[in-house]
Amino acid sequence: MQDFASELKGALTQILSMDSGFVEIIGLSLRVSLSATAFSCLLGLVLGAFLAVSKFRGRQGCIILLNALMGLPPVVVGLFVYLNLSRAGPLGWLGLLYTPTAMIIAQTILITPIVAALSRQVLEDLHDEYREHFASLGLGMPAQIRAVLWDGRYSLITVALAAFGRSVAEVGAVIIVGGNIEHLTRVMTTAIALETSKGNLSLAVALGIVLLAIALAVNAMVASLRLSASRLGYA
Amino acid sequence: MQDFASELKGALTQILSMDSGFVEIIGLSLRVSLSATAFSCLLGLVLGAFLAVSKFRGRQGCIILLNALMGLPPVVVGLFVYLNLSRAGPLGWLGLLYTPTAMIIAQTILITPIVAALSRQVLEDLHDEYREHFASLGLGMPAQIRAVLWDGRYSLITVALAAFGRSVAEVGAVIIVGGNIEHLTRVMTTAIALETSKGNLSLAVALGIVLLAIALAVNAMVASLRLSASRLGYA
Amino acid sequence: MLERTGAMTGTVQRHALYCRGLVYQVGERRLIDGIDLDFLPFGISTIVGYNGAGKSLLLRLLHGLLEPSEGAVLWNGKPLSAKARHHQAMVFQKPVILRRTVLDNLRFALASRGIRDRKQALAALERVGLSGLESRPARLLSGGEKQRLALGQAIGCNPDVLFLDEATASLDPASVHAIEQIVLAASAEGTKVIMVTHDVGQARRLSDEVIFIDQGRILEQAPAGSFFASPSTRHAAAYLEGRLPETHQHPSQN
Amino acid sequence: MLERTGAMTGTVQRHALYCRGLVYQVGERRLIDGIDLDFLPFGISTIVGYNGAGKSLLLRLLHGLLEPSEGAVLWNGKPLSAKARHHQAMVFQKPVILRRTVLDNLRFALASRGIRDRKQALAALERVGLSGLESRPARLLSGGEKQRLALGQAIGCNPDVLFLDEATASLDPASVHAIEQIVLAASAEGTKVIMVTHDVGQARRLSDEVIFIDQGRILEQAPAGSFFASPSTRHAAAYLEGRLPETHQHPSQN
Amino acid sequence: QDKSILVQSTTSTANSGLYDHLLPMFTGKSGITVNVVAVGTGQAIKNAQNCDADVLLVHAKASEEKFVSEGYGVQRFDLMYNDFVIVGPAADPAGVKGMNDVKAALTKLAEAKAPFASRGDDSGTHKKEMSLWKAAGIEPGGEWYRSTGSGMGATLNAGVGMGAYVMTDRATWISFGNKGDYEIAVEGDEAMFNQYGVILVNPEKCSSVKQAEGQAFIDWLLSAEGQNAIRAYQVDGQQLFFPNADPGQMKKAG
Ligand SMILES: Nc1ncnc2c1ncn2[C@@H]1O[C@H](COP(=O)(O)OP(=O)(O)OP(=O)(O)O)[C@@H](O)[C@H]1O
Ligand SMILES: Nc1ncnc2c1ncn2[C@@H]1O[C@H](COP(=O)(O)OP(=O)(O)OP(=O)(O)O)[C@@H](O)[C@H]1O
Ligand SMILES: [Mg+2]
Ligand SMILES: [Mg+2]
Repeated sequence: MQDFASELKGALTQILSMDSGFVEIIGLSLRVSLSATAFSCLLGLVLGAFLAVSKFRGRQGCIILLNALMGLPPVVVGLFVYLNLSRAGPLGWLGLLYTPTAMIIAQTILITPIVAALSRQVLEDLHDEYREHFASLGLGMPAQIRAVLWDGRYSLITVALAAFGRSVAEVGAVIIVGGNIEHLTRVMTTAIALETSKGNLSLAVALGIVLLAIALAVNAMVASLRLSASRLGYA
Repeated sequence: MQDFASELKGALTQILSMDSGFVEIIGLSLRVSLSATAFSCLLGLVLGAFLAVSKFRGRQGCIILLNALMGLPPVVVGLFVYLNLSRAGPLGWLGLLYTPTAMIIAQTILITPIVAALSRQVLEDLHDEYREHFASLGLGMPAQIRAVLWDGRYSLITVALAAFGRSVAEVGAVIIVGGNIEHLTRVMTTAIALETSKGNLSLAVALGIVLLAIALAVNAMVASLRLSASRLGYA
Repeated sequence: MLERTGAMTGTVQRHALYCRGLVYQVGERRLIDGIDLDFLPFGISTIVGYNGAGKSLLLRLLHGLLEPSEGAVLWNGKPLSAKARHHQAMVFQKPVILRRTVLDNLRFALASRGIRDRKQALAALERVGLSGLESRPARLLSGGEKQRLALGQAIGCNPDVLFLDEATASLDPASVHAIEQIVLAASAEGTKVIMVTHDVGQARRLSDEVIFIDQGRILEQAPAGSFFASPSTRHAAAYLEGRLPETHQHPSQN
Repeated sequence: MLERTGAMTGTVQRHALYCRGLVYQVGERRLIDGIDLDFLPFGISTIVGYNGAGKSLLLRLLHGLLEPSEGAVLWNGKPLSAKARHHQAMVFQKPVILRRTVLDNLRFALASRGIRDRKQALAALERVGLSGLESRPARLLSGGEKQRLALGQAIGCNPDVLFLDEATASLDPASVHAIEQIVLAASAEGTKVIMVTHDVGQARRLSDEVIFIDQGRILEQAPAGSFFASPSTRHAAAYLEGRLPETHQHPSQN
Repeated sequence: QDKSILVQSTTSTANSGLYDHLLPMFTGKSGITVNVVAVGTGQAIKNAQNCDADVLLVHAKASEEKFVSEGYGVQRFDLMYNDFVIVGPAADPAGVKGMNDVKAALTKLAEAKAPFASRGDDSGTHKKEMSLWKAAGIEPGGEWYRSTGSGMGATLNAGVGMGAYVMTDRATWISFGNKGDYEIAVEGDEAMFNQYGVILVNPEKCSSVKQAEGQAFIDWLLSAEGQNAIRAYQVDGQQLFFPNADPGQMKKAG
């Protein structure tokens, strides 16, 4: 391990004397993960809020399904998207396989249930507090959804960060639909997988550390935005 | 895709006429994921609750770090554990590499930050409500932690389910420290990865569907326990 | 005070609110235990009774927030609906405050009635004495300020029926007086008021009729004058005198 | 009522509670604006004032729940601490109720004082008239029942100092009376009571001294007798008469 | 602008770094970008069958010929070869070091029950290994024989981690970074020859195939220039691949 530590240091310095290829990989990682996070929040938050405020037969079943879908294996999602986007598949004519778009699609599918299930829980707790007020005002579903999303926004940040973490760390789906093609669809995690299979373990771990640093930077930015954003009216 | 559908059906029936090897794989998957979930809840819930109820310099930093650690790449965790448990590593003498124990260790490391970060958010929202009461009672940290964990238990179930989902769907870490060795460390996700690399895509997807069914069963069981457990005193 | 309403007999039907065989049951317990009530179509009806008698539950049932286990509430001859609630408003015993500013809370409530005019919201704040606090985070208000906010929301909606659940419980004496004036004014303008209070003085000052509820049952419904002069049940008499009925579990006096 | 405390002059020092130069500032606003107070070491001190005057904030500061921006609170000559709070108890204006049964809520509070005896918890419930509701989910209690639960917790702790923030605001008249008796009894047994109320009658009935607070400042501190007979400030007089001071923003009377 | 082709290939070729060496030369000459997807042999063939490739470059001759005979590929060309070796820990517990008769070595390994990590993934390498066991008359299985169900690199990592012998292609081994104390134990048997082939995906089956560009890439690989480029690729001073395109093949295709 001592050896390894010095090796790791070497790998890190090597990485950090960034060549453009490496910057490209980081950029693509962020682009894919942030896009997937954004899309899954768009879908997942509305779905989660809907389940939080609504009452209908089968709601409990939906919640169980959603919670179970948090266990969607990335490889399976990757295969599912692959089979659809493949030239032989129904959407093959779009020519999206092995593009960043395909990676974003796969990750969005993977992460949306996570956002929906977690935000459902957070917003249901909030809605329990608001329920009677909303009922008294005779608010419709859309108004209620908008209200809990807005009032729960600070708690939902953690949900979004969980989704981002899942997507930025994920390799199974993006490697299948992206193909880990250099200069085109290679992201941090697929690069880590590649170096691992080459036996360059210290380089792989070093890349992992860089990935974590990126995740840390994103999280710190979100936290500072959250702090500096006027919390006026929220307490 | 039509082809694929019939192929898939074939694969599913093939799987469901379970041979003992397949049952073994399912059993190990559940054993590893449930153990990792249990350990990470043990650690993560206490850590999350501590951060939720405490105030200290650097707390914000800890929270940011924890949120970022939700983006820990499984492959990197796998490598880290591998390097420690490998024959050449400091803990090599334990002989744990390529055992289910190693897989549980790796997944616990992977999932604990998720449990901690999500439960921190849930419990902080709860503690905001209780803060003054606790302060007035002059409660110490351990008593506060116990109290919010107990009172937040129903919301924390969703957190635990998210952790379970992550662990049961995860392949990057377990394949490195487990080695996907037949009859020893092969779990559902590594089997899926294997079939994928063999080009047996329909079999891989079929296995994924079975995995989801298992996740669904676990979630449904938790939900029914939750419902049938007396919710007395909780509202 | 009944003469106030003489001018508006034409609108009587519009506010007709009554319930029949109302039961609200949780598990084995019948918290509301078979209530038939016809409210005066105008003026102020006050519901009084011991803690836990079922006053708040009854208000919720009348407003349609709870589904009765048995029986029905009818307003203008029709069962309650979300749409009916657009013509009613309620101030809860424990006000629900959104994580927004005071003004945003009020505008949120008014928006549900299609009132989007900022000026109207400001006027409602003014009426309940919250001018100057518009931009405060509403959840940091003092208890009394929160209650005023809830009142402002309800009154700002210009409801046909106004439910008040101990709406002045944490107000200072001057504010209690001011709010009572507002309620009287609203009532005079045709709003049907159904309120709960533990302030016997307030009940005397405002009520047109009084309803005494005990253990989920109506024991007495009478014009205010006769109720306060000579309640017809032993229980109501005890309540007015601040005595505990012997049949009840209540604080021991040691 | 001061004579009640004659027997306990020996314990005077034990309860000595005072503050100096107390300021609580949020942003630009000095919500508590330089308060010096020496509390009678015994008996019941009542704090009155308009909504938003700063009564609840002052209680929180005195109990040590808030860190003052300036100044200090001293109890027995020492600054407040979590340990000091083990000898005090507070009933909040809006009770905090855990997601547990009534009994578990009470036992949770008593456990913080090392009281783990189930019987003592049941006795406290009995005192506040909640016998029979032990196993109910506490958050489903009625408003008044919740307030009793909070009272039961506080009184069950046998505190040296008891802070009550409008503790009887949503109780029925009989319960108000019963709770007042309990508070008087506790005070007679040596508990220092510092309470906030908007019920002028209650303040009259219970207080040994009255403190009038307005816009974060103490305008008057006087023995109850003289305060109610002839308040020395114009503001306090207006308050007692239920009038709004002209300088304040308060509900317009239309 | 979109002059790019997609090559489905095996991880071993990609991991060896061969493409990083070859592709810039080809792209510089032809202006065609080559995108390489490196996956398991089975997956590569499957992906190509799904038309998600223009060119297939793998090392599993039987599967490749089936691919062509089923009409998915136009024609298969021998491209290059390297050889397989068996690597093991320096301590050599099975005592096979230096052997060049692979059948004898495998027999010895099986007798010693020395840990052996097999890819077990139906890849070209795995199929080769199975055929060697068969030739040696051994049915491998039991505690010592560990089927990792993973790619070459992962299986090497696993072997090094648990001290097991591994059969690997030389190219992957030479460029492998996590060798630990491992050394080549068995090499040099003709039976361990590893032939790579290249196939253009059939445009008649897959209209998306970029026939001209794909053919240009294959032509270049098979040309003297391409073959020399393959020969020139070295890691640690060792040549990894040995070009063996048959010049006659081209004419057959033409
Ligand atoms: N959802 C519920 N489940 C079980 N019991 C309930 C529920 N809601 C209310 N109760 C009980 O029903 C009784 C009546 O409650 P309600 O809130 O109507 O009382 P109230 O007359 O308004 O009393 P208060 O004067 O204290 O506000 C109380 O004993 C209360 O504990
Ligand atoms: N954390 C806070 N941030 C900003 N303003 C606050 C905060 N807490 C209280 N206030 C304001 O300080 C003032 C005093 O509040 P406090 O709760 O002490 O009033 P009070 O005298 O108890 O009134 P009430 O009789 O209505 O309970 C109020 O105007 C309130 O809005
Ligand atoms: Mg009530
Ligand atoms: Mg207050």
